[in-house]
Amino acid sequence: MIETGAVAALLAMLAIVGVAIARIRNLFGVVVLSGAYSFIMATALAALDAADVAMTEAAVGAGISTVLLLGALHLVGSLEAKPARRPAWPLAVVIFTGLLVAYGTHGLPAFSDPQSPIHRHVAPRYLEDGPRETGVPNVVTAVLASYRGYDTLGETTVVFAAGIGVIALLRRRRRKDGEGGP
Amino acid sequence: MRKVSAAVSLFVFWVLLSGYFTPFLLTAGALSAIAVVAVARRLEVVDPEGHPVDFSGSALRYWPWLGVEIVKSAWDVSKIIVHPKLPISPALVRVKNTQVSALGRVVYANSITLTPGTVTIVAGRDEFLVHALTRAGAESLAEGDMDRRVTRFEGAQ
Amino acid sequence: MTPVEILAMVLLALGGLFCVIGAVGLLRMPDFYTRMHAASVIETLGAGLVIAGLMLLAGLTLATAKLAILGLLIFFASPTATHALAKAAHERGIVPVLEGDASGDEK
Amino acid sequence: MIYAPAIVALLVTLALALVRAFLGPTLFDRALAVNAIGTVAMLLLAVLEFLTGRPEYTDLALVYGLLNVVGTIAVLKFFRLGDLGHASPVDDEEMR
Repeated sequence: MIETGAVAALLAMLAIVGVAIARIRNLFGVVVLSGAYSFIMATALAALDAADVAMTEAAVGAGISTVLLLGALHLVGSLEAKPARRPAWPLAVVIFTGLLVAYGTHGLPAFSDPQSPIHRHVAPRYLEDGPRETGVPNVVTAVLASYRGYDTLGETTVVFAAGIGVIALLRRRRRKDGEGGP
Repeated sequence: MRKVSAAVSLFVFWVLLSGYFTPFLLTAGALSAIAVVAVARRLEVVDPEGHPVDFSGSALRYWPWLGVEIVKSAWDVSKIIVHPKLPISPALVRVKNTQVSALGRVVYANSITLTPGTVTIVAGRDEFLVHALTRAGAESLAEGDMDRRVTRFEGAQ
Repeated sequence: MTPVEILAMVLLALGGLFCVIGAVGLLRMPDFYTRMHAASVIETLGAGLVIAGLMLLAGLTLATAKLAILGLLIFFASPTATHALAKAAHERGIVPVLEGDASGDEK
Repeated sequence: MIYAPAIVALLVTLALALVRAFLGPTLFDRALAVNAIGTVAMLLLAVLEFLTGRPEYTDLALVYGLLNVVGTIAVLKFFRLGDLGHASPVDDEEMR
């Protein structure tokens, strides 16, 4: 009971933070608030028993994206331009999409329903035989690093390549700065 | 010596986080700890500042006193917050410090910041610029009790 | 409930109470520097009591050790972050409201 | 039952700190509020993990604590130096 209430309160706060982020014109404020958003989001995810997703949200949302967004702010300046016209049409599209998504959730199985298809396909085998077959104590790690090992290898390769690309791009810019400046 | 103690602390931390005691995982943890220390050695961060193991003895005597101070001042600040009139008298004061080492000054500055009601704004060589919530808090800091204790803590290594 | 649980509940509730007090201070205080003091109530007494309560519930387990590390982390990191904030604000020229100034007069 | 008062109190704290984060008025007030939010989220997480009966997941709270510090320091370093890597002071007009 208290758990459901806590999750509801956290989600309500998330909605409020979202609106505030959309309304604040100072982009520094937006970056700082999005950090708060990530912390609350990750807490909500942890309350919903998704510890690994919460970990990722905290690391990516509150950690690296704050740093990346600040780096971007350095390039573009910190004040958001006033919108040229009132965004009535985009707002309608967003509300429509939101309603559509909300309608779509009715087709999903109930939260943490053990009979839902996703819990009956390969999950039981991972849970029951994972530790014996792979020797890894954590189920999520066993799935990612053993059952889907090649998949994960591909993903990490892509992320690694992207990281190298970003570093290469930023390096170049900085050197140009050094030549032009004092 | 310092490297060994750093590696042991890292390994203990690994065991705490993993919570598994199978030979394979313990070996992996030990190797990771050694690898981290090896990298840290190349980065030259395993120094008295990065891993101040020499302080642990005197820290055990200083921390309880600091803990009591923190509770006392946190209680005072809480009373001020819930007081309907909000009786604050903020003050900026310069506080002399008598520590000789940089680490001692860091400990003193952080101790000031950690006790609610006082925050170190600028930590200089011989004096700190401190913002205090109340005049009384600034005065009790100026008496220098904490300063003397930190200096003793620093000298005890 | 066992006596240990009751004690833990009291500690947790007290910690929560001090967190709320700190947050109220965060709202009531007139300027940035005074708000910092309110926030440090959350980080010291509030966090400390909550962690102590949880440690009491966990008993002698790995969780207690992790909570102890969590406490140490707050103990070491929060003054650093607070000091960094204060110093940055000071260098940016944010002037503290002092006792002699018109009281409660904020921007 | 044991955790209810603490959870409610921490949620209230979170909401109040959010109000300060919205109001500002300076960036530092916001950063201070978000730092406090990080601490409270960390505590809330630890309590929630005990509530759901999995106290060994306190590691998550540890990660939060570390990231909170990293985030705050990054914001402040950026704000003081104008960059995350090397020291290059920027003029005040741009930062305001």
